[in-house]
Amino acid sequence: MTYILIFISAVFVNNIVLSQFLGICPFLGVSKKIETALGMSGAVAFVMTIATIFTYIIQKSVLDPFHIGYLQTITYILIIAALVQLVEIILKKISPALYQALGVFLPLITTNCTILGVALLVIKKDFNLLESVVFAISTAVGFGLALILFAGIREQLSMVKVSKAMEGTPISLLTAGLLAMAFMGFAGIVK
Amino acid sequence: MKKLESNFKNMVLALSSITLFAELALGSVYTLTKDPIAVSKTAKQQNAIKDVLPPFDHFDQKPIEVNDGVEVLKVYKAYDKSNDFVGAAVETSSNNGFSGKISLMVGFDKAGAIVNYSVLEQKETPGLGAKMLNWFKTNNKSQSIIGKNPATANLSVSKDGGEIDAITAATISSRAFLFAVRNAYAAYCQNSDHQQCDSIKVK
Amino acid sequence: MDKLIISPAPHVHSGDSVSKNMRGVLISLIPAYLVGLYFFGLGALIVSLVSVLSCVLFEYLIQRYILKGEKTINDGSAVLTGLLLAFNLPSNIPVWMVIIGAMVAIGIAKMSFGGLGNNPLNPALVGRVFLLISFPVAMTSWPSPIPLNPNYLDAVTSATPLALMKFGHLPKMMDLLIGNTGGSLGEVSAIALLIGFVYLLLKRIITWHVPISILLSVFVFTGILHFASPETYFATPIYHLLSGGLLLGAIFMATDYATSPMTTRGMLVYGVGIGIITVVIRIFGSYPEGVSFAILIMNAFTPLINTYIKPKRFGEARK
Amino acid sequence: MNNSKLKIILNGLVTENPTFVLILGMCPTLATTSSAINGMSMGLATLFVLVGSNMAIALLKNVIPDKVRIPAYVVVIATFVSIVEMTMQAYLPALYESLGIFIPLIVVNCIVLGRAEAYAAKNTVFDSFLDGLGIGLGFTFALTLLGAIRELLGTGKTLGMIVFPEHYGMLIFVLAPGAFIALGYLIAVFNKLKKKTK
Repeated sequence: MTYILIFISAVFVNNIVLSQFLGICPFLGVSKKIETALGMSGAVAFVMTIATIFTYIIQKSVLDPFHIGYLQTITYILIIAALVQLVEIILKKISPALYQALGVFLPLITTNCTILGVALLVIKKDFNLLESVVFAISTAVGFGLALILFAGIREQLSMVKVSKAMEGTPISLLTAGLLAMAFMGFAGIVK
Repeated sequence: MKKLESNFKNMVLALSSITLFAELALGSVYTLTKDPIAVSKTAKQQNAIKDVLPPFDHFDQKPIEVNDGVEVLKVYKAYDKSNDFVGAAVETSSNNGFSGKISLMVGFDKAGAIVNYSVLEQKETPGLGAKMLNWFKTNNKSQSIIGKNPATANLSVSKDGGEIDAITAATISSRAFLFAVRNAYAAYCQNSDHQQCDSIKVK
Repeated sequence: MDKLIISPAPHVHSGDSVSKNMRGVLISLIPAYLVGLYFFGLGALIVSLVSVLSCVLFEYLIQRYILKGEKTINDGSAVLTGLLLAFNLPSNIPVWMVIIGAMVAIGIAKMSFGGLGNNPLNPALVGRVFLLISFPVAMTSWPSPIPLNPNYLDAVTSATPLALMKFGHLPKMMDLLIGNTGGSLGEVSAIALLIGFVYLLLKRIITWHVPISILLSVFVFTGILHFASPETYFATPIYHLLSGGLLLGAIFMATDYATSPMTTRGMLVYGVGIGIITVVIRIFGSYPEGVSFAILIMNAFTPLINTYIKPKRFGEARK
Repeated sequence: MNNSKLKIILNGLVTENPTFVLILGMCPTLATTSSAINGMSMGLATLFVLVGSNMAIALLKNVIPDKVRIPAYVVVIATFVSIVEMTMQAYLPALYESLGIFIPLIVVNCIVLGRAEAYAAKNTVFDSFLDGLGIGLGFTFALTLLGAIRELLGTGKTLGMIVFPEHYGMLIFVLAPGAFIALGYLIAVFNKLKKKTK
């Protein structure tokens, strides 16, 4: 049950993009087409899960026992950066097809704040390892949902003439705002 | 100065020395800020205790901890000059707020009536649940908990049959708030000599 | 009725058919409007007039001074948005809030996206939800129904059937049917709304797919909950159908051309989505009514539905 | 100060304003601007990291081999972020709590790494200092402005001044949807002004 609640909360109620404001850059940048949105969400889900497991283990087995929590930020970002590189290399070797699909998005992911954000959040929320993994996957699903919904709307908007000043980022932000507003309906479903 | 070449030795050397420097810098900032961080954490809590107690002379710095399996409640007993018990402040919390954890400090007098409360932590919706900061201590009788004794008054939301009006359009937050208050009273009771407390247990 | 279904997005209609359809929808709203005027009196009159006038005015001003495009003011869509917005508001809401709602509906939800037919979400609902989140107290205290009530701002407030149901008091079925109950000014009378529905179907302005799939999925979902655990979910499915803004939303808001899917299969998916989300929010969420949120969320899914649920080959989609 | 130095600062403040022109660092921009003071604090924290990392990287640029420059920059930036984090926790605990995880997340703010790569790696320490200052001020200005607007519309107050009674405030502007909407229109206005001045 806990896991289901974590899932619903992360996907709908506290959607990472629409209510937590993480991962806005890829949200605005990559979501012009449904297909790219799908690829990006896949890559994020993959890296986010692995990164969360790694940072969680390092936190509990190194940072906490040695009382060097002040190195948290620096350790996490290095782990994530290294992981992205590693994933890229391994993927290229063992699954060229998957690499083809996800490859272009991988470098973008290091600076995607959702990865570091989720790694930090699971520690803050005091989750255990399994809960953290569920949280990471659900967050990625929520990210994907927001991205794909948004891409659909953007594909439709691309055929529309909006006023010059509203073109580009402003209209995207406005759409995101209205989406966030609709998603507020889920408030209270979990806790 | 010419830029260093990207050979293996240089790369390792540069990276490790930068990391070493970084670690040193952070280590020293950490030692500098360690104490102030600890102080600022306790100062907030000390003030919260003082705010909710009835007039007192001193209180136990080390609280009695009551563990109900989910939450750990802390009871700070307060005394007057002649070391007589005047009341207690209880740190309590509920995880069922609208957006997660709500933690409160609730003060009781000798008889168990609520003196005051303060919200230590809450992430409720601004304009709705977040109104709990003042909502339950206004002059409005049916929404205030001040002066009421949980032993005799039913401190739950009126929709649930209690006598406290929930914050308008924020029933969930109000429920969580009042749950924490009732729990605080139970913890207070366990640690006072009231007869009426015998039947009350921390949930 | 198929001539509307197969038109491609964005829905380009000639000005003629747009205003004809708008007129049709306006006519179908008359019964519900009369009931609203009867039970909520002066407040309903003021709120609806202000809403319609300010929607038209904002559309005109934005068109004239900001977009400087061709005039669309005569197509009647602003009047319709204004009336639908008013239908979704309590009749004792202050005038200035109505004006803000109109500004949001027209300015943000419609004109910022380039005007009629381009808005991804239903403008009147965007206006309503904006107000609901901004002014939760004013938007959730509804006046009691008093025939031809002459009071406006200081009307006596009462709980809505939805709120009553949560605490175990079921309203009288007859009151829900005729509209003798608390609620937004256009949502109270089931019979009046259904008369409008029949009119829209007869005039072929909308098809049955969206409203019926919404109502059916709400009926089934609440039915399952009710019979699985009658103590917790004691409102029967019928009460869920008749109360709150469900009928208003299903018949008049969810069927908006620009924001609903084009194919019949798409419409069914869309309708079921709205129904399920509505029930989830009603029963588990912290907002009392979920229809408007549910419609907005499924509006956002509409482009995806249109992409993945393509029309079948010509002839197959028709009956 | 001569003209070209002033230009470096103005560049960050106006011509290459990170928020309104480059559209970078959107996450903290949206997340921390529920009030003017929060927005300003987030801006200043970022400014400190920007100035520090820009200077450190300009200083170290010749001893960092090209192939490892990105990890090296990241370490430098993370160090400054952690310093800000600890200092705030020690001396401004309330603010630290309200900004939450967005303080450690300065590490992945594209503005910081972007300036390191695009400016500090090629320029002198002093110029990099000015660049960091300019960009940081531009960011702070944007966040404060957005925070002030959201706070005003949402609660009727701005920077502690009561402009109209809270009763008239539109709560949505303090919440998530309002952040997107307000920033969207703010950038639209900026676009319009830019077109006019051209």
